[in-house]
Amino acid sequence: MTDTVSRRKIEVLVDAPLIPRVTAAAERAGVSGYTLLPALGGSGRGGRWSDDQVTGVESKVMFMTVASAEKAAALIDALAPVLESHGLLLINTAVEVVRGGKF
Amino acid sequence: MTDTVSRRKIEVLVDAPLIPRVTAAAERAGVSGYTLLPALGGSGRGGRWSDDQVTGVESKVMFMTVASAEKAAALIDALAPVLESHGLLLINTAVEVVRGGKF
Amino acid sequence: MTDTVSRRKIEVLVDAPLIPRVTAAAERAGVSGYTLLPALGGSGRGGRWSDDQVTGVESKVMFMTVASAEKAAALIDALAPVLESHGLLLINTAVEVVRGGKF
Amino acid sequence: MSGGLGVLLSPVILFFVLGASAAFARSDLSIPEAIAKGLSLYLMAAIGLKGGVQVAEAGFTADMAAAAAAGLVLSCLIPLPAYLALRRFGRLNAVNAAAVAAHYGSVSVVTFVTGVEVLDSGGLPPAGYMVAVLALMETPAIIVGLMLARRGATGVEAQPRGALLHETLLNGSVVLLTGSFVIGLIAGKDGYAPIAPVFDTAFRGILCLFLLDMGLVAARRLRDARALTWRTAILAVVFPVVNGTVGVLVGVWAGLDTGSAAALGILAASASYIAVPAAMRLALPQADPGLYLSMSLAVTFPFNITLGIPLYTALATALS
Amino acid sequence: MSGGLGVLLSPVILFFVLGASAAFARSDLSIPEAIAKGLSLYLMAAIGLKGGVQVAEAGFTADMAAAAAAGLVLSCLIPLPAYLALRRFGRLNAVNAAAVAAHYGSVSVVTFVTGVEVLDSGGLPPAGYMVAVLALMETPAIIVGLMLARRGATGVEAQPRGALLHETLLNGSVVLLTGSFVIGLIAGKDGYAPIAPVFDTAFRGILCLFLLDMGLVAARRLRDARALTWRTAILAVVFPVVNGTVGVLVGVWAGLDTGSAAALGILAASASYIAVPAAMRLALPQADPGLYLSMSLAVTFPFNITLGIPLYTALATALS
Amino acid sequence: MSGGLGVLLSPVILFFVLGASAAFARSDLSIPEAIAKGLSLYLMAAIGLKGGVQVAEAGFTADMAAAAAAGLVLSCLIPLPAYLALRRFGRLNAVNAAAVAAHYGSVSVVTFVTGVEVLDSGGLPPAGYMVAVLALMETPAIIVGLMLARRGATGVEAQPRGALLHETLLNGSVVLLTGSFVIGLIAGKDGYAPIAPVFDTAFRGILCLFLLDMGLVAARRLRDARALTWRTAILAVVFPVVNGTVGVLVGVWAGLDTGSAAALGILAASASYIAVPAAMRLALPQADPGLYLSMSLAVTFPFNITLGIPLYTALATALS
Ligand SMILES: Nc1ncnc2c1ncn2[C@@H]1O[C@H](COP(=O)(O)O)[C@@H](O)[C@H]1O
Ligand SMILES: Nc1ncnc2c1ncn2[C@@H]1O[C@H](COP(=O)(O)O)[C@@H](O)[C@H]1O
Ligand SMILES: Nc1ncnc2c1ncn2[C@@H]1O[C@H](COP(=O)(O)O)[C@@H](O)[C@H]1O
Ligand code: NA
Ligand code: NA
Ligand code: NA
Repeated sequence: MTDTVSRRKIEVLVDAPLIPRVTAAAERAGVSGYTLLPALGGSGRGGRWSDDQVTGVESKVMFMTVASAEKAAALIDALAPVLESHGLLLINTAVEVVRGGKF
Repeated sequence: MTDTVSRRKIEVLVDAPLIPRVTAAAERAGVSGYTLLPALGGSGRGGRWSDDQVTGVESKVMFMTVASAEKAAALIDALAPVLESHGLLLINTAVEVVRGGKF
Repeated sequence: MTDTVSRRKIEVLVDAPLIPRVTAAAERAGVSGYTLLPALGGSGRGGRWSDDQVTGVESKVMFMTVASAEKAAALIDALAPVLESHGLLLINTAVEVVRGGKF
Repeated sequence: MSGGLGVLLSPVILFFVLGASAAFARSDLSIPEAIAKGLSLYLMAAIGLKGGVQVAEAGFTADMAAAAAAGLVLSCLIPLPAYLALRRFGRLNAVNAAAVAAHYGSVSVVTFVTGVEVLDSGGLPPAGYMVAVLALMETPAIIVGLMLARRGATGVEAQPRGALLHETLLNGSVVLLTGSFVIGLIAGKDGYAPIAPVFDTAFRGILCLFLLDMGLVAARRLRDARALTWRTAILAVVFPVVNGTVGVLVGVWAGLDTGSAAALGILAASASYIAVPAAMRLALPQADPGLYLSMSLAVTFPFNITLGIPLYTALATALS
Repeated sequence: MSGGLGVLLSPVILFFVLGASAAFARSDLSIPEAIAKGLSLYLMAAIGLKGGVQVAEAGFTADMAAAAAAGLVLSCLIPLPAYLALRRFGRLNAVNAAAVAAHYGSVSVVTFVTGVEVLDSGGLPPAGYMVAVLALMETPAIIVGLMLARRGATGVEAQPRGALLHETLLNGSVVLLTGSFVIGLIAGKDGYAPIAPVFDTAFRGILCLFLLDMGLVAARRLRDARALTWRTAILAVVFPVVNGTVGVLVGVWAGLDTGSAAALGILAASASYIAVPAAMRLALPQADPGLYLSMSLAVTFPFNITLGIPLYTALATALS
Repeated sequence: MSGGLGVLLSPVILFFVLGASAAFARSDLSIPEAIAKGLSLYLMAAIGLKGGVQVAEAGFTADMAAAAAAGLVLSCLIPLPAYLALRRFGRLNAVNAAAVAAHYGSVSVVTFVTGVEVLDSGGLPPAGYMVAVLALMETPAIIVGLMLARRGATGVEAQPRGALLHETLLNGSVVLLTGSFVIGLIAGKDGYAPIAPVFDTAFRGILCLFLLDMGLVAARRLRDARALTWRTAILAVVFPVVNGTVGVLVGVWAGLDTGSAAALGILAASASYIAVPAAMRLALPQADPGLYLSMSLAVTFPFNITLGIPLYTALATALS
């Protein structure tokens, strides 16, 4: 059996122009490993959107990181202002990760 | 510490031509917030597929929504016919979300 | 209420050139259903990357499969060598799936 | 080398062969999906414009009405014998047989475009209105196919008819083709001139790149085609030969010029892989997409591109 | 058909109409985002190069300085009356009014490109330096808009100014336009010749395809525009008419030739949907993107493409 | 301005500089990945076709065999001294040194394409068969690099040889280049004519757009290059100068014409960033991709595009 450890997976749906701010906040919170995943569109209180590379303003990207519970909490705190001002969706899931070379 | 609440994350892998029907079912079930994520390919009992924008028929998209347990149950019931007829994959995960402006 | 069963969701972030090896390992472990999701970029101990289709070497793809606990364990064991050599991220989450035509 | 099998050595066809060979050899050569989609939209806009400009020049003629009627009838009737052959010889169930039959009643834009290229370079340009015939033939077969499915199989749900009809008639490819045709009609030769470098001069080169992709796609599908039996594979060659012959005969009989009769044959012989599969996935989810895509895209399409088009052209030339 | 409303029947505009019609009819026609982005980058590079080559030919002139000054002043001042109108007549709050006002002070590259096409084919080519004026007008309005927001509303955070200024001035479209302009200036007519087939001969055809996409995008947005009231919709038509008229007047008064004065009118009339929305989303998250995109992209842009450009052109012709 | 450093002011190179400047200034300018990939596939098809058509015209010659042999030998031998320099002067471990050495033995298609453009416009067109030499040189260095890694380091697993060889020889770029070359050979000048507007006339303009992207990519990589020490950075400039000189000398000695000798120098000087990185990521996962991509893409590639190509050209002109 391969060894696994408990971690938190944090997913944040971020407006494309905001990505640099989110990754900077992550780095400040000590989270240096993350992955960005594309999104195609969606719907919320602000109406519908779909990925739009010409104006660029409506594209959103899923920021995803796996971190220990403490680091995850620190990240959420660091992101609090931008979550608030831009009303971003943040999802926090309990996961296990395999101790490859990675953790 | 930022405040979090428990929710369900529902993910459904949907054939591209079916998306309007799935989002319509979601809206009928009272789920107005959702995000669509792209998929590249995969394999299942129906064989392999890969994203193919020319014929369009084999593309699939991940419909994702975070909702309360009751709304999630209502959504799954609303989707039941199309899950059945098209044999779609539906994943239901326990998550926490941050109460930004969002929930 | 629609019937659900407990499963494991395994997500592995795979370098694009390695995908055939990962899917082959999955098939050897008896996992024949999986989905590939695109990724845009990220950061880790090896520095930053972003999807790059010209050289192709830095692209990564999220391999995702939902399987029973035993099959998931078998898959993780089958992937162990490549997880080790390439230091891949593997995430293992408890999920529920709806018994559509699928499971 | 202007006619017959010499066509097989033109770059357009050779790029198709290159793509297919790369896929069979399991090369990782691949064209980004967004590019392939972009190329296919370009081809539809270009062929639509060209047809419209030609009709603007030639005016509306009796031929045109004859060709339109012939196309409509072929699209409605071809599914019927196809359905029977698929059930009897192909041993398919009613739903699968109906879905496949609809594909053969409808048409393939790329096969048509390639056929026009071949006819043009062989000195037999089809009339511009054949583009309108192409657009007319895309959808009727879908409705016939669904009627066959409902007859043959119990448990095929009554779909929301209106929705499906809407989705079918306003399918992106139908809209772009028809729209470009109308733009060509309005703009005429003078309005077309400034955009001709993109839509006319560049056409063949871009077709090369698109057929490279289609070669990859068709061969990958053939390689992974579990759903294909030898019976259905045979039908996927017999259908184009028979339908193409019928199409040429009808065209000649309706009084079309040689190029247009050949083009009608090409349309009849071709099988859809854009509008129809999408409609079937919605309306007949019980049908197996692996089956209908394998037949139309992995067998019939390559057959038409390489052997079919010269065949129907030769037949039309012989008969008129 | 060379001037006036005959322009509405050119393929460039007809493709825009086709896209819009397809979206209104809820067709699934769509152009991959990567292709649309690629086309827009191409248009910026092409228009920048063309302007640079023309300036390399014509040399730097006093006109050029006058046009630049006029453009800068327009970009800074247009937001002020717009803001007042949006607050009073449009009934928007201060933040939304400021965000929308910034869009109207800035410019739309595609409107300009389409305008240049129309002017060129009407025999009134604007001077090459108008591309530089376009680049100059993209950003000042953003700063004015943010100042308005800070005045009118409490709770608008002091943003990291430096970061925003950097993001705005180095916005991809500004960089590509300016950079291509400089390349055209350096390369001159001789250096441009070997790349002219792509950037010049193909320009109109590619503009057709891009406007097809813009038609789809604008009409989809109009269809889903919950944020648009009849008051803001009216302003989205009044603004271009007023600003365009002012732009033409300023251009004529500053001594520009007819084509350039018309181009200045087109710039003044146009509303940004690339640089400004991105800056606003960062700096004024409280403002509603649904509102400013609907006004600029779903109303003002189609108005300018179809009716506005001929209007400002006619005005410039009448006045000079 | 036809030769020497005047080349640096051609739009093709200026677009590269524009891309690099934008990335250094941290502009958000970016070209969609699908477009960049599409452009690179286009360039490979175009250069392959062109070479094939030229060989179809000129016939097979003894020169061709000499050039092929020279290319193969260079690709196999260049990694050996490079490996030693990387270990001794560069202070890399065996695995990293071997991986980097393989990159310098192999070739860069874009460097070659840009070099051919420069040679063509300087009146020194290389022979068409140099495209075949390019294809031949892509893969041998990979095998030499892996042998070096296995010698120098323990714990380098015996890879499934067959699989890797297959992946390398059927790498998409090798297949497309070779396939297009063969298509050009079959089609000849007459078959090529109808597709020449896309593959020939448009070539330079499209190369501009692609080099804009390469400038962005190279500069972003240089900016983020943590793995680069000053020692490896120096080697990334010394390698192309030395290998390029050797390549030109071998070319002249083998009796090639001036343009072809310069092209052989360009090939020898260039470092792969398509076929080799992918193979190394598979076969030598212990090697650091940050290192080999930074050296080949962020240092050697820009050096060759700007200074290297004129240098090797001048050398070839002086020697023949
Ligand atoms: N409950 C939800 N589940 C999934 N995605 C959501 C949800 N709510 C909002 N979103 C996403 O977040 C975006 C912005 O939401 P809003 O701020 O409510 O407009 C939406 O367009 C969706 O893509
Ligand atoms: N166990 C699974 N895990 C993840 N994705 C799956 C699984 N089973 C099926 N899929 C996805 O669902 C698609 C359709 O499945 P199927 O209906 O079994 O052909 C497959 O092609 C996969 O992309
Ligand atoms: N903690 C993490 N959370 C999410 N993604 C990660 C994490 N660590 C690494 N990654 C992803 O895995 C890639 C390779 O990681 P590394 O091997 O550490 O460079 C990174 O570039 C990220 O895309
Ligand atoms: Na047919
Ligand atoms: Na304006
Ligand atoms: Na080399």
